[in-house]
Amino acid sequence: MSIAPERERIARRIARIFSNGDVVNLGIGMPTMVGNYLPEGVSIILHSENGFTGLGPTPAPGSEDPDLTNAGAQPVTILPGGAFFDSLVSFSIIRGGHLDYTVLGALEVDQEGNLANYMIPGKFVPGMGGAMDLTVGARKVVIATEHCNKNGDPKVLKRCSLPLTATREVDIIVTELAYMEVTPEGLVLKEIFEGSTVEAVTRATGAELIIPDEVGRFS
Amino acid sequence: MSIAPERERIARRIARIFSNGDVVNLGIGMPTMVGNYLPEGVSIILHSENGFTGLGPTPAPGSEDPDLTNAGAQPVTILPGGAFFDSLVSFSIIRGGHLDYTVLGALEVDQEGNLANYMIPGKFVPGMGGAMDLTVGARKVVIATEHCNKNGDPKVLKRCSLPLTATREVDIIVTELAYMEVTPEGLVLKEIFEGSTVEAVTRATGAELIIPDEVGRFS
Amino acid sequence: MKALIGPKKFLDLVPSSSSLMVGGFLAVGTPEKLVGLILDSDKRDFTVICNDSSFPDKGVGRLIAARKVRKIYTSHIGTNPETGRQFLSGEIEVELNPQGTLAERIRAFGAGLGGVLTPTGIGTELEKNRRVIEVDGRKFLLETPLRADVALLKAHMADRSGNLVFRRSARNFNPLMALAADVVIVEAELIVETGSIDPDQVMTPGILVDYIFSEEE
Amino acid sequence: MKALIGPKKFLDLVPSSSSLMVGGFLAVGTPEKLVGLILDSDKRDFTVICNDSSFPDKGVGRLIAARKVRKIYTSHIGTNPETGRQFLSGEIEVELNPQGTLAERIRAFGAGLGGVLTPTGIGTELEKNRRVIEVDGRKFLLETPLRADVALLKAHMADRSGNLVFRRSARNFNPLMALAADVVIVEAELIVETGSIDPDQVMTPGILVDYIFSEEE
Repeated sequence: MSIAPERERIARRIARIFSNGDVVNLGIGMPTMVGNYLPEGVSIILHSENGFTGLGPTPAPGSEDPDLTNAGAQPVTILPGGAFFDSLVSFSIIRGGHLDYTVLGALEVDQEGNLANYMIPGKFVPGMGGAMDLTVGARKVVIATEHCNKNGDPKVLKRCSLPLTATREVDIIVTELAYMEVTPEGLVLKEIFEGSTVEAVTRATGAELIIPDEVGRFS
Repeated sequence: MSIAPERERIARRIARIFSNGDVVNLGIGMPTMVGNYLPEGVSIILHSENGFTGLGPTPAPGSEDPDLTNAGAQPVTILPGGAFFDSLVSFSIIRGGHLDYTVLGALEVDQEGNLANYMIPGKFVPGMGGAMDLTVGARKVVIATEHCNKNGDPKVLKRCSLPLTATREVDIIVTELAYMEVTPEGLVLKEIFEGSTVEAVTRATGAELIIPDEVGRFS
Repeated sequence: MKALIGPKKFLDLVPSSSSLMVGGFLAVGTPEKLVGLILDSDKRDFTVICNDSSFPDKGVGRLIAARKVRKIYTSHIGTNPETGRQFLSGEIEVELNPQGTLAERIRAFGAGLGGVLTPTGIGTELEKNRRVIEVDGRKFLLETPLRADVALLKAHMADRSGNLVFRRSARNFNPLMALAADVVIVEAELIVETGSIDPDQVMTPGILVDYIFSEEE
Repeated sequence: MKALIGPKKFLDLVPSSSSLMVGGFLAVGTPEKLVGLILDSDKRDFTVICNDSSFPDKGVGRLIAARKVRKIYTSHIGTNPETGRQFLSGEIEVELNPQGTLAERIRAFGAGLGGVLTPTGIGTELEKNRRVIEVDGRKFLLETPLRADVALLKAHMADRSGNLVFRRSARNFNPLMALAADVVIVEAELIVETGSIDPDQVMTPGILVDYIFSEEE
């Protein structure tokens, strides 16, 4: 499966957030890729909201189990140490604060930590699935998103305009250009892509960014 | 285990209430005995609130399993077709209306279907255990009680004076003297013990009894 | 012993306009034989409660594609373009619930609760249709119970007493729905004698199940 | 892999005045070794959350008899005369909850709910200390979440990843408490390697467990 270098960069940076043993739910799409880029020595436990922990890699062709899929209905495996449970327990784990992280995509995300990722009224109404619960329940919410949409408009905004998935729950935003943290003071630009500049990132961002004296670099 | 004839009579009459396949929770004490008097051809499924269905008889001496007890901590068995579950599921079954009957004892019970069976303020405060949930949740609530207390005072009253376990939930009251049903019109004397009389029962009862033209007899 | 029912008796239990809870997550854990029987019948106008609207050719998605569903309570319709099309054209009513909220609402009915207070949805559009209740200074949405006339479950194994074992991620909503419908019908891959399943390993107690589907009946 | 802890480390995790959820129903399913270690220590003034106060010589009943419990949230104290005596003399605080309500309150915390609405207790003394909320003309008590600093669980089997299997009626409150405490410690009859338990048969997922007690540590 080929992957655009920008998306790989996002996944790679997010993968470095975790500590060994963290329990993480990765949303469908780009977030799913994060698991492929964990640093040496860091192993995390993936939670799949359709009902298990210990989500493992895609099975070899021919050995798929129709009863074992991820939340996107793709055949997967379960690793030793994993466990199956029903949807009630799955979301008790999510809402009860038993996940260390969730990684989700965004249509829009803003400097107050608000997230919009489940509908565009009148056009695109897939539904929230587990995203509202994940955003509210996980200890830390990480957003994986392209910095701008296909029209070149920023997705990181002062204030979301689309219907919200949750309010003030986002902690970290990672794009192909920037690693940002939502703090009580506002949105802090912690790191930028090594091939970019603070000015370029600021220009591509719809939010007010707090620029610390030292801004890190990631590749 | 010897049993007073009055208590056996109560248990025997209650046992005739059930239909084949009913799911029943029997409270600790006299209600537990009901299971011994089921009519030929009637088999019921006993629910034990500490976490299983298919409650079976006391095991043979020496074959007790310390992990398998009833809600009174006595060693029991599980019958084929039974299932274990946790306390949450056990009380979901109770409160969700999945029990056909519960049989409970009483300190007082009244003509409106109110029950008091969990405390005497300042004197006896064992706690309600599962009784409040059982009374509210079971489809039909059957009270098994002596007609009068040790002082000879009636336990079937116009209005309970002790703290209530639940309001207006009792459906059937069975004593050694009478089989009564709580109806929207009031407490109906459906049957009396064959060795007694309507007058004697009425005299021993603190509630207003509705006496139908035909009052049955039980032995 | 639970009654084994065949296709004819099954269809008698799911009249047109009834409400159906259907187990499954993107059709994994959905009783496809039961769905197929409804599909091939003249029954229609169902209310469906299901995690998602699946795909047009799978699970409850097939019922939607065949226009047999009038309303669906679900958390996600993005995998079935037909649901979105019928929704935008007004042919089907869709009530979107967060997935965890859907689970809690089904469980609330099954467990005899009047509702649960959840933080999910606070500050979102969901607030418009829900009561907001404050506890210790924190706001919650009051989510009320969801029930159905019939629950259609898929199990890996059922014993003749109705005890169920689910397999892998096909468990999902099935155990919750077993408590939340008037009539509970299970389609199982294996039907075994009572006593064949260790009572510690039962995932849905048999007392909650009314009928076991069997093509041989 | 979960940390295996011995008696010394265990006692460091249960300081005086901390709140403890303890699994078990009349001591069946109670981790007696862990209770025994607390009993033999100088730790005291605990708040205990447990289905019942057991017997004076068993389970949490032993802690009460040793006057190590300041407050207990429970559904039943009738089997332990010492609890009743201390309660009437004011030495111990007892908050009685209906058993199903106790289960729901523990679960509510574990599942991140702000509370649940229950019909149990309507029309009783319990109304005095609870908010009454009406839904569709029916009254319910609002029951709020219960948490603890530490949960002490008893399992039949634990694998080294913390996945638990309970046995027979010793399951009771244990799986609920696994979600409702900051630190979850399990005493297991058997400790097995990761991978020894079929993931379909796990009753408490390992991610909820923090420590496994082992006398050999």
